[in-house]
Order: sequence, then structure tokens, then C-alpha cells
Amino acid sequence: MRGATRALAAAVVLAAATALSACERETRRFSEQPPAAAPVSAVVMSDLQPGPSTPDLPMRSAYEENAWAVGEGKRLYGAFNCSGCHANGGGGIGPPLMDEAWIYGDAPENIFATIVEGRPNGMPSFRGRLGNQQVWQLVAYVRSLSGKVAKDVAPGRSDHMYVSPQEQETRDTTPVRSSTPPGAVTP
Amino acid sequence: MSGIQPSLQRSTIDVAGLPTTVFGPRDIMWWGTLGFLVIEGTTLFICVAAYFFLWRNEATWPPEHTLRPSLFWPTVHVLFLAASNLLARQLSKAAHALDEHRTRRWLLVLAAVAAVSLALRWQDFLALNARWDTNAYGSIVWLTVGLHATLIAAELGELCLMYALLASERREERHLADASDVAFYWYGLTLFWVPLYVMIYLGPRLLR
Amino acid sequence: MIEWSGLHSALDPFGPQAARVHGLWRFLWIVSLAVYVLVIAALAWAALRRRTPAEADPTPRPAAEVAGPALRTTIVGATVATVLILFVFLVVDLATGRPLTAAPRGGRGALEIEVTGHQWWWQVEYPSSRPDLRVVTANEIHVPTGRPVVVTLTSTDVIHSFWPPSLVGKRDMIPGEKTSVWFQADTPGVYRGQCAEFCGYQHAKMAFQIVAEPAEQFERWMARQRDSARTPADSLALRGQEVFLATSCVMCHTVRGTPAGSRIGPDLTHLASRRTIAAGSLPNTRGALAGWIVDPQSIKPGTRMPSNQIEPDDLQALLAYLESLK
Amino acid sequence: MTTQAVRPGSTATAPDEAEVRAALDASWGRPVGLLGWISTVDHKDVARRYLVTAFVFFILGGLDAALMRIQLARPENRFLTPDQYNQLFTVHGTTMMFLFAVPVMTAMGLYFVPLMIGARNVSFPRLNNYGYWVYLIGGVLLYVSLFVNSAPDTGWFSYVPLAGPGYTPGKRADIYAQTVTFTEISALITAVEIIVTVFKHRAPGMTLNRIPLFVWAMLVTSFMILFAMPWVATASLFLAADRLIATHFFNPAEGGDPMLWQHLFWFFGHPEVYIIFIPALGMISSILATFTRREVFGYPVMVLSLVATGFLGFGLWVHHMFATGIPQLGQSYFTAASAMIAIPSGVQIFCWIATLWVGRPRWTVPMLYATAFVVLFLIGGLSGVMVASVPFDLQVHDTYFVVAHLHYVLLGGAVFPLFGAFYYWFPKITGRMLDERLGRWQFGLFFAGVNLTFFPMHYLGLHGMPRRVYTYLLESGWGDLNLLATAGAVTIAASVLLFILNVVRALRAGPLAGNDPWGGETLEWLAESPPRPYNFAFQPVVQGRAALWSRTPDAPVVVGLRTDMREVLVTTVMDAAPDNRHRHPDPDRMPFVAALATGVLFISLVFTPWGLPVGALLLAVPMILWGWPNEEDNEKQRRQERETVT
Repeated sequence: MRGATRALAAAVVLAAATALSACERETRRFSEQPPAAAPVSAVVMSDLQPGPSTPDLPMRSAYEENAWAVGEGKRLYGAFNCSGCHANGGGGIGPPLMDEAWIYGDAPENIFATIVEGRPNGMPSFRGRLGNQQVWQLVAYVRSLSGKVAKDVAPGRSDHMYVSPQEQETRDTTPVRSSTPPGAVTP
Repeated sequence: MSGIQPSLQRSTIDVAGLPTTVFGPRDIMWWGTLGFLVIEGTTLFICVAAYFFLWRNEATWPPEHTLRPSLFWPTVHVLFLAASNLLARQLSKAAHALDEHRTRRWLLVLAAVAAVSLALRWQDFLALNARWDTNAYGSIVWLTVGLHATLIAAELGELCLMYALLASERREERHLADASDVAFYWYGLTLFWVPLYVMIYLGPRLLR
Repeated sequence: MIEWSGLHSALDPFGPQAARVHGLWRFLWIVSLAVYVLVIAALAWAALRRRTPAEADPTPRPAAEVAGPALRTTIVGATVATVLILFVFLVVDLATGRPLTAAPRGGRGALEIEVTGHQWWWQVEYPSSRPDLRVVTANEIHVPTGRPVVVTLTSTDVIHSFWPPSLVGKRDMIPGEKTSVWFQADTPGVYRGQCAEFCGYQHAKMAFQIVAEPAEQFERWMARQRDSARTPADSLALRGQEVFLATSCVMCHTVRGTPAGSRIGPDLTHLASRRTIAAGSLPNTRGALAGWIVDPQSIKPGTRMPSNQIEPDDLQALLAYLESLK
Repeated sequence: MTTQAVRPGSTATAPDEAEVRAALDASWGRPVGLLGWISTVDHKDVARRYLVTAFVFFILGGLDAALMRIQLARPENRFLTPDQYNQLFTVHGTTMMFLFAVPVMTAMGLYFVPLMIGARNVSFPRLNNYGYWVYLIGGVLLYVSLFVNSAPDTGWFSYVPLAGPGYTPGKRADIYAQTVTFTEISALITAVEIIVTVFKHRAPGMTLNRIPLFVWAMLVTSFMILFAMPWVATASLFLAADRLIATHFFNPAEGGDPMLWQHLFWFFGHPEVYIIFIPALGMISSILATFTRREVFGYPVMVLSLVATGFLGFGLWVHHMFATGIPQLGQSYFTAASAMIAIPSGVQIFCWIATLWVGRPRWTVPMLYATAFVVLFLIGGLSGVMVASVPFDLQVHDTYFVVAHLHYVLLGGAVFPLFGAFYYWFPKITGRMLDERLGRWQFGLFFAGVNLTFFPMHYLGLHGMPRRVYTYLLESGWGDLNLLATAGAVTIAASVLLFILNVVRALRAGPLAGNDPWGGETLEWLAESPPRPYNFAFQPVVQGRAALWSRTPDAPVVVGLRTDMREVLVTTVMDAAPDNRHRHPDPDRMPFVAALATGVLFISLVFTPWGLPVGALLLAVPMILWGWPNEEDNEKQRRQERETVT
């Protein structure tokens, strides 16, 4: 009797936990300014600060727990031809996005800045061309390429030719700061 | 119209003399086993249908840049499974003869066969030469082989359970009928694999 | 009442295809009604008829024992009648179906159009061997009256279905496959079509229009569509063009004759010549266009067009530009 | 060996009934408490749970529909977002097909087939219990997902690529796939139960040509389930694999094919309609016979029609796919096959009308429902013949015309007979009578509501309103008829409320029914109301087709089965001659535990492929304990319980 009750309780708790995690994962936010929508100004371009140094507050991308937003990021990644340089994460003209090496940082705000501001050696600036929501969707997707979002949020395979394992399967790796953009190593 | 009022005076059919251990279609467990074989057979048939449906989409089979499946280990396995039916037959005979000792022995033998078959199944997967996520061809052959593997695994569990039961104090004569149904299931299991083997491993060679 | 969105009913046929089906429908309807009335009358009679005391005997018995041979004959007769009616149905069905699926008469003279389904709009292309004669537009299909039109259908994402009920029945648009359908519009007019295969959030607002017009008018339309967009003359529209090219518009839309060349969203080269926007969801008016640009997500939640924050002055300029794209 | 063992006993050998009953009560009783409750092996307990659960899902599915009808009452309504609407229509369809219609029909079979054939129980009672819990887990999964905004939103048909990984991110479609898996497992189990029970447990004398029509219907249905359900189970397995482990079954870029899903789905999906509809035909035959006092006209023809419908049901699947561009020859074949299935349906209707003609009808509520079946189903059947025509179908496919058609078929053809069956068999299940006057009101409201809701939809469809739209433009002119349909939905809701009221009142204070309130034809009316766990103190011997009506006062009964433990009689397949005695399982908790493990297995498969090995290991434990005989322990426990009581 007690065993059964306990098993039942465990099942209920398990179900409830799964259910609660589902709330955020499955929401479809078609139109909103994400909570961290004005961080362009928050991207620090200089190390110099007046007064005592402020501690680094790690920023969480608004959409890394939302499967639909990551999926939209994947769609935009294809639509805006990010794959033209980065391929499906494996890199080409631009650096790969699914490995542990990050030139300008792997934090969401770094990737946000990279997309909005552009980077030397070929990464164009998308300032003004993309809404903040779209950029944050792209950020979430780019991070999913190197396994930085939960498996149940990361996209599955797309209806295209097989090129690389689906994003759900990529493992998170400890990011390494890579100093030289591959594009810079030109003969 | 109300219920019967049985009294000492009513006529009866006395079934007390009927047997309690019967084999084959007389036994309800046999019918249950048959039912599950039908369900599993239908499922595997659907895999076959899907295999040929997907074949239509491709100019070559297997599709370009995909190796043909290897033959050696799968052929060994299918012959092994086909031959194992002789052992299953012995199990069935022993059970029919109500010989507990021999039934136990053949259960153990068949369990060993199932274990070996699972090991060979690993080779079957390797012999496919395609991953499930490379293309639709890889997906369907992997899934078909995988589905059949789950049947072998379940049957291995069943064989061990039957052996343990017949070796325990809880054994009764009627459990021998269940043991013969295990052999019956084995026939079906191996019977399914032969056409699947032909389709998966020989198909790309036979029908080009 | 259908005002700006066009005729949209299988019961208002305006072409040979839809007309045949309409004829078939009338046949089916009348036969079905007759069968229905007969069966229900038999049922009512069987239920309510007056019974002799012998017939009303409450002792349970097999029905066949009570029934005379006439009843059995009636059932056999009714079954035979059912079979015959179904046979006639099959013949009529085939007689209607064959000419519908057969290639259009005057095969070579048919106009060819390629329609591609997207979530949630229609790309329309008039192919030509000469690239400069190709026409690409969206959500509005112009056809000449009295001439067969063959539409080749496909999809880039999920399954959609092409269906202008007043002209022809539907045909699915399946990614990775090409299907086709042909129709002919006999009378000039605007015929509405709608996606008929569930395709996601905005399946409900994925419509298109077929504008049938006399051949001359159609050719004039084609000629205009082949042109690139003219650089606007007035300064407001010129500034609008700058806004267009500097903001997110350019990420998805093409305006031929400008650097904007993305194929993600509908081609806007001749947007102002279209009757509707947002895949047949809104009339193409200045107010609707402004609302659509600023807040598409409240008009079609889930649509691929993002909301845009544009300064009021820029918006006015952009609208002026878009309205100049005749 | 068989025949000699059966002794047609003399007239003096029957044991005392009271003694037998006392012994059977002791050996067939259910353990007390919650653990006893979950461990039941009584087919009536399991079937009752199925019925109540399926009815709850009917109400939930109805509420989904009500919300949709509110949204559609006005053009451009903003009551629901498209996201919510898509979840609701998907859950509505999935609920009604997988969680209501099939389980409720098979549950009626699980309850009444053993009673009607004079058996003590179904063949594999523990498996039966397992099937129920698996079904419950599947249903709860779907509704939990709805309440946390994660419900599937790609339709009950879940077409790829929309439901594939590329266009439905997250876990919504995976939940659909696993809900389907749960309900298919349960349906397949029920099918095996019913088939083996009918084949091997019929009372002596119930030869093939004496099997009641309802039992025939359930038998045909079970065979259809056996051959149809694996298709959707496999399809959903493919879908889940595409989404979880990146297989390419439906990816056209890698040799997959979206059409593969459609073929697999509809090869199940069309027989599914007949799986729901055929049991309803059996119910009508039962009701009609009882209330006209006549055995249904043309028994062999009725049986053949059921079997023919079962076969033909498998040959029609492509008529759901005419718009995809099937070759002309194929189309003609499927049109002909679709038209042909009207013949057996027609023949059965003719036979019923003939039965009514020669009968002495009593217009009780079950009879009203049975008659309304003809009135409504005929509309659905005729529009069904219409949509079998390819050119016509291309106009109305995926429009509200088809919505109207399918609701006339499923409500008129299945739910009306089902309500009739509820009224008819409620006294048997509960021992109390439902109120006739309330029943008539309920019938009237339901009849009016269904017509009000669905008849206008024919017209809407012909005027171009597609299905599965969350709204429509003001210009479309579809507003008024949609408003009318919404009013009809309110009427249906009122009717269902009235039914609940009737049931609650009857359960509290309904008049007692007695064994046989209607003067029924078949053996279930011989048992007590509600029947004891062993159904019959002495298994009856069947002397004619109408088992009760042909029963002579001195009809023999079966004696000689053990009463100190559970033992059932097994008979031969064709002649139902006594063949052997089978040790029947005792109540067991393991099916419940195994169902929980199955739940863990498939629900974790939504999230990770590791769910398979982990779940399988979890499942192995209860399965082994299930296979281990526990009769002796039970015997000991029962003795202890008895001692503590006395």
C-alpha cells in the first residue's frame, strides 16, 4: 500500500516537473520585445570604466528555453544565409559555430553584439536590418549549435540534405577563447 | 424472465473430468501468443511496405553514396535462426510429453540461442553500412532490424522466466503448456526474420 | 457578401471545370434526396403502421418467422436498387472526372503558371525561356478569360493546397513534388482561392485571388509586371525607398530595379497594382498597409513578417514609396 | 478425450446454488482497499473504468469543441489565438478518435461480450487491466500537455512536414506520437482479449451461428483493430524517430516522403471509422431485437454485412488523399470501393426496417436513439458516397462539408447508438433504471443540437469555408451559419448536462432494475444487475440463437468447475463444445505497476532516446513478477482476511 502510494506520488511529481518545464519551452511568442531587448547599449566596447569596476553579470538570452524561438532562429539562420559563411555550424569562410572556440565570446550578449555590430574580417553588421526579437532568436539558435541550450529545446533535423547531426545531439563544451579569426590567416 | 432457479432437479453438463493442461489451439495462451504474433507481424509488414515505398523515390538502391549492406554475418545469423527452429521443436516435444526435466533443458538451450542471436544482431546492425540519420534508406533498415531485435530481447526474457518458473517450487503441469507456447512464439519470431533478411540484405543486390 | 475579396463558392462556377462539378453536385443532391426520402418514409411506415393483434403479439419470435415472403423480396429489391444507383453514380462520376483530369483542349495554347506555397503566402511565377520575360508576383494570379491555364504547384515548406472553388477543385502542393491542375475562367472577374490543407498558424488567412480579364488587358498587365520598379519621382517616395533599403524590409523582399533582392517574402516590385495585401487578408489601402507594416502579428499572429518599429515620418515615406510601386 | 470427459449429468447432480454462490464469492472476490482496486481482474471493473474515463474524455473533447465554436461564432473573432485554436482542434480530434470513440466502443465490448456469451471473464484479465492503465496514462498525458500550453497543434492527422522537426519545434508533436502509442497499445490488447474470449469462452451450445449480433460486431471490430492499429503505431514511431533521433522517413531531401505518412496514417485512419461504427451496429441490433420482441431479420445477411464492411474498410484509405494527385486508375478503384461499402450498410438498414415492420415496437429511449441512427447516419452515408466521387471531393475535401459529413457519420452512426446503448444497458451495469422522461428530453435536445450544429456546415463547405481555420473574414459571408452552428453546440452541451443529471439521479435513487427489466434476448439479462464477479453461478448452456428467448425451463447448466479457486471453462472455436478447464488468474497489482513503467518508457521517449533502455529495464521488473504465479500467496492472504473478518 505504502509502496504504491509512494510510486504514485513519484509519478505525480515527475509529471508535474515535466509539465512545468513545458510551460516556457512551448510558448509561442509571436510578437514581443524580449526582456533583454535593449542590450546593444549594454554591450561594453571598452574595458575602461569610471569608478570601481562592476562585477560581470552573466546575461541569459531571453529565448534559450523556448523551443519555438530557437526554431525561428534556425529558420532565420537559413533564410538570411548565415550558412553562406558559417555553413551549418561547421564553418567555411567564417568561423565554425559548433566547436568550443569563440573569438568574440560565447555569451549571449557577445553573440548579440557580433550580429548587430559586425566584426572585422567579414562579419557584416545587421544593425537596423533585424528586429531585436529576431536577433535574440538567432543568438539562441547559434548557441544551440554548440549544445548550449537544453536538448529538449534545441531543434531537430531540418528537411534538408544531411550535413551534420541535429542540434539536439551536439554536446556542450567548455568555451575556449580563440584569438585569431580563421579568416585572418590568409596566405 | 428472471434468473435461473437451479435446484437439485435441474439437468447439468458436468465438466469436472475435462483436462487442465492442453496444448496448441486448445489452449487459450496459444491464441494469445498468436494474437501478439499477428500484431508484431503486421508491424514488420508495415516496415516492409515503407521500405518499398521509399525505394520508389530513389534511382539506385541503396541511394547514392551509401554502401550496400554486408552479407557475411547477417547470413550466418539468419541460418542460425532458421536452424534454431529444430531446437524449438525439441522444446515443444518435451513439453507435450509433459517431461519437465527435458523441457527445462531445452528452455535453457533456447535461451542461450536467443542470447547468441542478440550478439549476432549487433553484427546485423554493423553490416547495414548506413546510419539511421544519413538518409531514409538508413532509417528504415535500422528501424526494421531494431524492431525485430526488441522481439528477440523480449523472447530471451520470456525464456529465462519460463526456465526459472519450471525450476521453482511453484511449477505446475499447466506451465508446460506455456513452455510449448514459447516455442511457438520462437517459430514466428524466426519466420519473420527470413523475409526481412532477404529484403534488407539481399534486396539491394537482387532487384537493382 | 463578398466585396473586395472575390467570388469563392463551389456553387458559383465560372469555368468549365467548376461547372462540371456543379452539375455533378446537382445530380448527387437530387438522387440523395430521393433515396433519403424513400428510406425515411419506409422507416416511418414500419415504425408507425397499425398492427393487427396477431402482428402485435409480444411473444418474442424471429422476425423472419413473422415476415411474409413479400418482405424478403422487398429487401432484395431495395438492395438491388442500391447497387444500381451506385452503379449509375460510378458512371456519372467517371464521365465527369475524365474530362477534368485530361489535359486541357488546345493544349499548346494554354497559359503556364507556377505557384509555390509558402507559410503563409503564394508565390506566383509566369515562366519564360527568356529571363527578362519572366514575371514574379505574389498572392494574385492574372489570367486571360477563355484560355486554359495550367498551374504547376509545389511548396517550399509544408503541404498547402491550391483551391479557387469557383474555377476548379483543389490540388495539394507538396514539398519535393510537382503537381498540376488546370482551369479556365469564362467570365472576367475576381475569384478568390484559399489554402485547403492545414499548414500552421495562418492557414486561415492564406488566400489568393485570380483576376480573369480579357486577353488584351491581361497582356497589358503582363507587360507592366515585366518592368522593374521605377525610381520614384517625388521626394517623399524617394525617401521611402531609402527607408525600405535601410531597414528590415530589404532582408526579405524584392523590389526589382533596386538592391532589394531577397526571396524570403513576397516580391513587392508591383505591390501597388495588387488588390490585397497579406495573402488576401486585407484590402490594399494605405491604412491597412500601415497597420500591416507596424504590427503584422496582431493581424496574422505567427506570420513570418516581424513587427517593425518605424518612426511616423519614415512610415509615411515608406507608404508613399510602396504606393508608388504600380 | 474431450467429449468423453463431459458427462451430461443426470437431473439430480446439481449442487446447491446458494453454496456455489458463497464459494464463488469467496474465490472470485476482489481484495479490499486501493491496492485491491487497482489489481482487479474483473472485466466489468475494467470496462466500467474505461466507460467512465472515455465519457470524461468525451466531455473534455466536447469542451474543446465548445471553445472552438465560440471562436468561430463571429468572423475575425479574437477569443482564441491561432496557437490556442490549433491546439484545441488537434486535441479535440485526437480525444474523440483515440480517447473516446475507440475505447468507449471496445469497453462496451469488454463489458458485454463475456456476459452475452455466458463466460465468467475475458481470457487474459490481467493484460486487460494493464491496457486500461496504459490508456489512462496516454489520455492524461495529452490533457496535461493542453493545460501547460504544450498540446499537439498539427491536427489529429498530424501531417508531415508540418508535424516534423523542422516546422513544429519543441515537444508538441512528440506528445501526439506517444499519446497515439499508448492508446494503440490499449486498443490492441482489448482486441486480442475480445477475439480470444469469443473464440474460446463461449458457453456450451453457442455455435458460430448462434453468436449474438453485438458479439459478431465486436469480433469484426477487434480484427480490424488488430490489422489497422499497427499502421498508426508504426507511423507515429517513424514520426517520433524523425523528431528525436533525426531519421529521414519523411524528409524528401534525403529520400524520405511526406506521402508515406499519409498512406500509413489513412491505412489506419479509414478502418478507424469502421472500428467506431461497427460496434454501434451491434448495439442497434441488440436494442431493436429487445424492443420489437423480434430476432433481427436476416441474421446470416447481417453477419455477412458486418464481415464485408470489415474487409472493405481496408480498401478505401486513398479516398482521403484524392487532392494529392493520385493516378486516374487508382482514383477510379478507390471511388468504386468507397461506393461499394454503402451496400452492406444499406442492407443492414433494410433488415432493421424489416425487423421494425414485423415487430411490436416499444418506444423507449434506447429505441428513439436507435431510430435516430437511421435518420442521421443516412445523411452522413449519402454525403459519404458523394465525397467518394473524385471531382466532387476535390471541391469539398478539407472544407466544412466534410466536417458535416464526418460528424453525421460519427455522431449519428456511433454516438446516437452509444447513448441508446447507455440507456439500454445502464440497468445491467448499475442495477438501477435511468429516468425515461429526462431521457426523452435529452434525446430531443441532442437530436436538435446535432442537426443545428452540423447541417449548416454542408452549406458552408460548398460555399468555400475550409476546415481547421481559426477565423474567417467578414466578407466571406459565413458568419450567420457559423453563429447557428454555435447555437447548436450549446444545445448539445445542454443535452449532455441533462444526461449527467439523469445518471447522477439514477445512481442515487433510480428504481431498482432486477435482472431483466426489458425482457432481453441475450444472456447478459440472465446475470444479476450488476453481475457478480463471476457473472453466472452456473454457466448456462445455449439452446438457440436468441439465448434467453429460446431457453427452456429445464435448460441444462454447466457444473464441475472448481469453486474453491478461479477456474473457467474453455470451449472449442466452432461448436463451443466443452474442451478444457483453465486456471484463471487472481487479482494482481503488477499490471498497474507495469503500466506505470510503460508510461515512464514512452513519456521519457519524448525527451531522450535513452528512455527506451531505461524504460525497458523498469518494465522488466513488474513483467517478471506478473509472470510469476501468485495464486498461493493470494490464497493465504484471502484466508487471513477471512479470519480477521470472522
